Amino acid sequence: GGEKNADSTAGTKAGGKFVIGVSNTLAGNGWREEMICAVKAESVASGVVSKVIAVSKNGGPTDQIQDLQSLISQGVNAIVVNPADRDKLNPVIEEAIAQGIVVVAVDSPVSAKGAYVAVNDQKAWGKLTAEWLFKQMGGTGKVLYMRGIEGVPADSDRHAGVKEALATYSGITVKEVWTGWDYTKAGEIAVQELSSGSYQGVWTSGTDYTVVNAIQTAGIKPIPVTGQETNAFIGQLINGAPGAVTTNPAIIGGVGAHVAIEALQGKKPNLQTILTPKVLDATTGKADLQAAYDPKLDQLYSSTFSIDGLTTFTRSQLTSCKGPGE
Amino acid sequence: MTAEIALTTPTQRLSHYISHRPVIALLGVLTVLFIVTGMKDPALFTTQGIRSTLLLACPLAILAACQTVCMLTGGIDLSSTMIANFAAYIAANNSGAGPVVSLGFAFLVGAAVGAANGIGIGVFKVNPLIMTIGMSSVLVGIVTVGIVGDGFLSGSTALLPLVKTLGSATLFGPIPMSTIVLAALSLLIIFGLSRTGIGRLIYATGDNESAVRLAGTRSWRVLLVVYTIAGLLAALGGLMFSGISGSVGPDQTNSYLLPSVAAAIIGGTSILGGTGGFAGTIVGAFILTVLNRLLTGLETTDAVRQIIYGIIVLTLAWFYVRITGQRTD
Amino acid sequence: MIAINPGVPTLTRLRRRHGWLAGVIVLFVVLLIIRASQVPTFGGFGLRTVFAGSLALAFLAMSQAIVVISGGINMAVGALMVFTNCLCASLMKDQSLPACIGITVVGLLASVLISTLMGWITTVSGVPDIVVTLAASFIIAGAAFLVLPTPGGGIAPDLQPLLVGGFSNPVPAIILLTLVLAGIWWPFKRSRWGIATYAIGSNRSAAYLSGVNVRITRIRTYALSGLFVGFAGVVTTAFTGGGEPRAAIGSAALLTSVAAVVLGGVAISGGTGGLVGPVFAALVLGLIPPLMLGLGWDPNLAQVASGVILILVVLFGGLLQIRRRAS
Amino acid sequence: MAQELLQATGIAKQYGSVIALRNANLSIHPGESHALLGANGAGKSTFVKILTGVINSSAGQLSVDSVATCFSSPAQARQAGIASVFQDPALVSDLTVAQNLRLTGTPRAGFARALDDLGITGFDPGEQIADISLPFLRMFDLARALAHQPRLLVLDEITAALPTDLADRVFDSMRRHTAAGGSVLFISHRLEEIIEHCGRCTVFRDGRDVATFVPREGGESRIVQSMLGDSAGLVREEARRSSVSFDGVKPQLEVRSVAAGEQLADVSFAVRPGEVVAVVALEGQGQDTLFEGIAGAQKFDSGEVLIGGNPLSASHPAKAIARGVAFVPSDRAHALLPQRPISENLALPLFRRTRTWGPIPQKTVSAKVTRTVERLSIDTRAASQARRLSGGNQQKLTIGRWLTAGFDTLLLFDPTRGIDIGTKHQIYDLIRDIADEGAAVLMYTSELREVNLVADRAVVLYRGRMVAELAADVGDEALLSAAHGFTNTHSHSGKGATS
Ligand SMILES: Nc1ncnc2c1ncn2[C@@H]1O[C@H](COP(=O)(O)OP(=O)(O)OP(=O)(O)O)[C@@H](O)[C@H]1O
Ligand SMILES: Nc1ncnc2c1ncn2[C@@H]1O[C@H](COP(=O)(O)OP(=O)(O)OP(=O)(O)O)[C@@H](O)[C@H]1O
Ligand SMILES: [Mg+2]
Ligand SMILES: [Mg+2]
Repeated sequence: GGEKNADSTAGTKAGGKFVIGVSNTLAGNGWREEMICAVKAESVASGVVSKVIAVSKNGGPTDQIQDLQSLISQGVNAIVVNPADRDKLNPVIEEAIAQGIVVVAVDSPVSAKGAYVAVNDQKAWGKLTAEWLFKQMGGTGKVLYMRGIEGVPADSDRHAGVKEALATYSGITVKEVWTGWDYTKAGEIAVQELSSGSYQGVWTSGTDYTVVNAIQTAGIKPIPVTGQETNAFIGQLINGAPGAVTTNPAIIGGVGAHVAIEALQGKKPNLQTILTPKVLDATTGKADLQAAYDPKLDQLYSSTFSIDGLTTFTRSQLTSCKGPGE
Repeated sequence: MTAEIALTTPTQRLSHYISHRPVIALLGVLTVLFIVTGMKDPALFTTQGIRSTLLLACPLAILAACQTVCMLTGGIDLSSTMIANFAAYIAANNSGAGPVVSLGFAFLVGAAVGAANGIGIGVFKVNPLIMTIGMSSVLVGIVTVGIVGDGFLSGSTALLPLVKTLGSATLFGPIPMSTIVLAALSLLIIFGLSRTGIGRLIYATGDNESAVRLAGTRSWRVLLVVYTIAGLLAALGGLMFSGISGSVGPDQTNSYLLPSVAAAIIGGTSILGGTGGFAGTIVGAFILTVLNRLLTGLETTDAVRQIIYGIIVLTLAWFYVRITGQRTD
Repeated sequence: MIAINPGVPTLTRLRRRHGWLAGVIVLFVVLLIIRASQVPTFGGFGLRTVFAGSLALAFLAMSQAIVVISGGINMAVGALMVFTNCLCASLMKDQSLPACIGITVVGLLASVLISTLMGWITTVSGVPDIVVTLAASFIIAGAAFLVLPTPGGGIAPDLQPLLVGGFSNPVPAIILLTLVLAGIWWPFKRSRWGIATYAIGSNRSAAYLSGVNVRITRIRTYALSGLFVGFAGVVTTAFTGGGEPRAAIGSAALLTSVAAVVLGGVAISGGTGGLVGPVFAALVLGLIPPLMLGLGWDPNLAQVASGVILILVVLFGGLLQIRRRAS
Repeated sequence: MAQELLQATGIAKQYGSVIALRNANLSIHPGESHALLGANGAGKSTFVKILTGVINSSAGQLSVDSVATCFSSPAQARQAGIASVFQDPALVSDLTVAQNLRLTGTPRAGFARALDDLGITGFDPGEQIADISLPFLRMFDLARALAHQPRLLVLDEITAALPTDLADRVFDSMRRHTAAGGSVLFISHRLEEIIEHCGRCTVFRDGRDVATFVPREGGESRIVQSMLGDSAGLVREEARRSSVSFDGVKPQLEVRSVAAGEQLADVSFAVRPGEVVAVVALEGQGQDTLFEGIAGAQKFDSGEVLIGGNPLSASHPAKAIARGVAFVPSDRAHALLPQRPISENLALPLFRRTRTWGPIPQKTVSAKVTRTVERLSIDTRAASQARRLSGGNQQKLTIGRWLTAGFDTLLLFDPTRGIDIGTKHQIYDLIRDIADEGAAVLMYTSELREVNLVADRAVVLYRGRMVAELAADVGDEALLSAAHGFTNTHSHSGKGATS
């Protein structure tokens, strides 16, 4: 009964405008928060969205299945979901699509039929980052390999990339640890590991700047750290900390919203929208880094503010983080 | 005739000796563990190794202090880690306003939540477990709501330089600043528990609340004070923990909840109240920290680490029951 | 002949004995109606969301309630649920329906076994059960990681609807709950074993003087608790179609189980209450987040709500006590 | 002679440092009702618990039909035909009557019949135990025991909480039971009951059986004789009294017609500085309520308490203590800090004021403590934990605590219960010294001898009313009969026989 539902949604009540639901399972994570801000910003910019309902609750697939069900019952027209699992959400997502709801998976892909996907090329992200790091280390040594959350597609895809890089660098050994994408926990683990074992480099899945802090805390001499465009991390690199940023824009949420809105308006967007990451380090990309760094912004901010053709919001719309009618 | 005279066999004498001075036995355990770990991972004996041990034991010991004072009264504080996280966020949010305001707010929040626990437990006789579980659930909600979107905690997450210094800077050689904080705190708590009126009443309340009442003390006042202190300690623990990584997280210390209780139990404080002390708890915290390092060195998974934690806590608790002969059933 | 002083009138007795339960059920119905009014179309889908979504927590509440009734507390229910979930998921991956049903039984047995072991350790060691179960929760959470190192595993697709129902079909979940309550709990409650469980929770020495074997009864209680936890684990597997070894799930679930028990009318001091109350309490707690969403509030406020409810319920009891002492 | 139904020889029981039973011997014929007598703490209940498999003895030999047996649980004893009504109720209050019957596997029909025989109607199996008044609970307990048709029925102070009419029904059922060939072991502090209803009696004293005879022949005096014993040989037994006369002295503690629920009605008396007044009463005549009420541990319904002439409205012990009223409760377990050292136990009241919660003035406090330890000659070998002390030394702590803190009025509830004779006399002297130093002392004692030994006056309670006010030296028999409500003799004041 997809059509019937689509007619009786809160959206149509609000004069032909759409309601977009957002489901996120990492509350309070700076990057994820900005992702949600981007959804709101894009919705405002589009002018056709009446409301954004964001459910941001710490948890795993179980919790997310319930959040998605609640959003469906709530009668949203589209759902932008950052999935906690590649497959476990499929039944509920497919149920949503059957009810005529547009579903866009951002940041991580889902394998559900008919779901749109807007992601950074996570496999490439992992590969590029690892290759940069291993090269810095001269192809030998031990890497502290700080992954995100077990089972989350973004993490497993990056792992696939890292494994490819490892295959070519036989001299590298890694110690795998899990950070849950929690900056603080990552910092603490790093202090433990770096002060007990001897490492020549640290690969982080985004929990970057606390690891650089940890290196100071542990009182060891600096070693290269890789991460993403976290404002504080960029600052550290500019100030001479060895390491590199590999772009992983949080505004991918905005891209997801863009795709969702196009689909709702009947323009047929591609099922897959994939961004290719690029590596910036203090030597090759100093200018870009300086351009991206903004000491006034919060240290957790992910410093990419627009993607040509995929986002239409302004920087202020993003940083204000207000959805339509808020 | 008294139990003392009845102590005939060496084992009895030993167990009696230990049951009165668990700290000494624990220090033995710690030393052995330290040496074993060091042989596995010589870096431990370096300045770096000792320093990191001190550094990582500090927040655990402080959170364990919070459990110790509560457990001595026969209670427990399962909201301590959420208080810690909350306070850390408050401090970070207000870091712009300078140390006094920022820390002031953080400790105020800690004390307020603690006092709420104390009133519930002391005045309304709410079971400590329930009270603090409920409180922790409330705090989880408040903190999450606060940090998502433009919530009231969504402000700066930058850490106060002072906190960062206390949490991670070095005083000299292998001694980090945090050790000084811990040392000062330990002296305060140990003195407070053994040499002040409230300390006596804390033990007495845990041992026999009706005796305290019949002796003319309004025991709810004792509990109010205890849980307020616990709140303050939790807040401090949260700040020190943030100091290590120079950041704050909504559930940063949650993985420390069970270990903090474990440290107190290992340290010989009875969860039924009346016996134990902070000296043992500190050693307990160090034992867990060194153990953690040993397991890290052994490249074990979190899984194995947790299992070993559990087994050790259970064994020691059982051991204490055996030597003190205080079964509960 | 002298007659016993006219005892409590039947109505009063009914109110005292079942009043709270009735209250919780009414609360649930009211919330359900409110929720229904919030959304455009509330049919089978909405109902299924409520029942299947809270099913695991309902079973967990039962497992906690039985231990609390016997005068104890079980801090390991959450971890044990995660363990059973992971065990089932890892064994069920790519298995046929019959095999999966067999594995379900294995999962239940494992849970019962572990829980019984905890009970045994508690009684022989004399260590307070809160400490034993707390320590056990570390161990079990670790074991969960060992049986299922990364989230995943699976379950026979046709077993899922049998346990938790397909979308828009709340019936199986309701049937499963009723079956367990009617098939296991009600007979047990009426049996001598059940009465003994209440007795040791109410007054251990009186129970002992009446010839109750306290140790065996406590161990038996943990065994039953384990069985209910097992159901929670199995249901979780069916609901997500896999397993997830995150310890955080366990600790969160533990808090909810205690909240549900207290809200369900089981005195934390033991000896009173039942399992139906906690079940409905779990459903109520499960309803709060979507309600908040419907009101346009942050669903995370549900955490605050359940915490406050938990405290208020117990605090209310405390007030009554003080009142009684005063009079 | 006929084969004994039950034969107990050399039964002993030790609880840690407390010796509950030293060497108890008892034999019960088939078809007799046998009384077991003894002062509080003589070991009666302990003996019963061993007999019925609740606890196992440290030493001794039990045989039923001259077959050596040893019960490991009450259920086992019940199967062997020994059913008992314990001193503390064994009905689970959260359960219904029916459920309690299920626990003991008692046939409901048999229970109903037993109740019917006891002449009690209108019982409802669905009733919750918590809703049933104590007297009827005792009857239910009895009916449950009878329903098992035991060969030996053990009744531990069942009549203590019963009004006469119900008590009579108990005796009727005892008679029926013995007539049917069963035996009864009957424990009570009410001598007239025993004389009237028991064929033989055995008297315990300090954990030993001291005499077995026919109560009707022996009579009250013989019973009292052997209960009290002549411990004259052990320690000098000179009575100490206040030398000064109290005429015209303003009372320090004055109780004006206080009442509380069923327990207490219209009790008035006064205690003057330097005076020791003893409250004499059988078990459960309201004395506990009286003491706890004065001490602020519970509230009176009506009446008032005056301290030094000013009314004291004590809603919390702190209020009373602040007015210099110190209370030593009956049960040590309520006052002791079992896991804490002697010093902390003795110093506890010093920290009741929040203003004293700061650093402890070590010197002064330890000086006070040491003084108390010396004055009471407390055994400090086991100083590290109070629970390791002997019962006597534990009792010294609960009294000594107030010597450390200071007081003007001292309430002692059975201060010598279950303590050895030597310590008892130390405590007598202490009480007298305290009084001579000007404090007013009100003490309840279950040992009549003590009245004459330490008190100046005696106040007798019976069924919650004050039935007599006697001089301390009227003699044990007079006191005992007054305590049993026979107030026609020796009654000085007009207060007598109001009930
Ligand atoms: N569980 C226990 N632990 C330690 N001491 C105990 C325990 N039970 C009894 N006692 C002590 O054993 C002694 C005998 O107790 P018991 O109850 O048998 O006396 P009783 O003759 O029944 O007294 P009453 O007439 O007051 O009932 C008392 O000194 C009592 O304090
Ligand atoms: N001599 C007295 N006459 C009448 N009332 C008194 C007297 N001494 C104390 N009180 C009252 O008794 C109560 C307890 O007094 P106390 O001095 O013990 O204070 P506390 O409550 O024990 O300690 P703090 O008030 O310092 O916390 C107070 O209400 C006090 O006003
Ligand atoms: Mg007795
Ligand atoms: Mg005051």
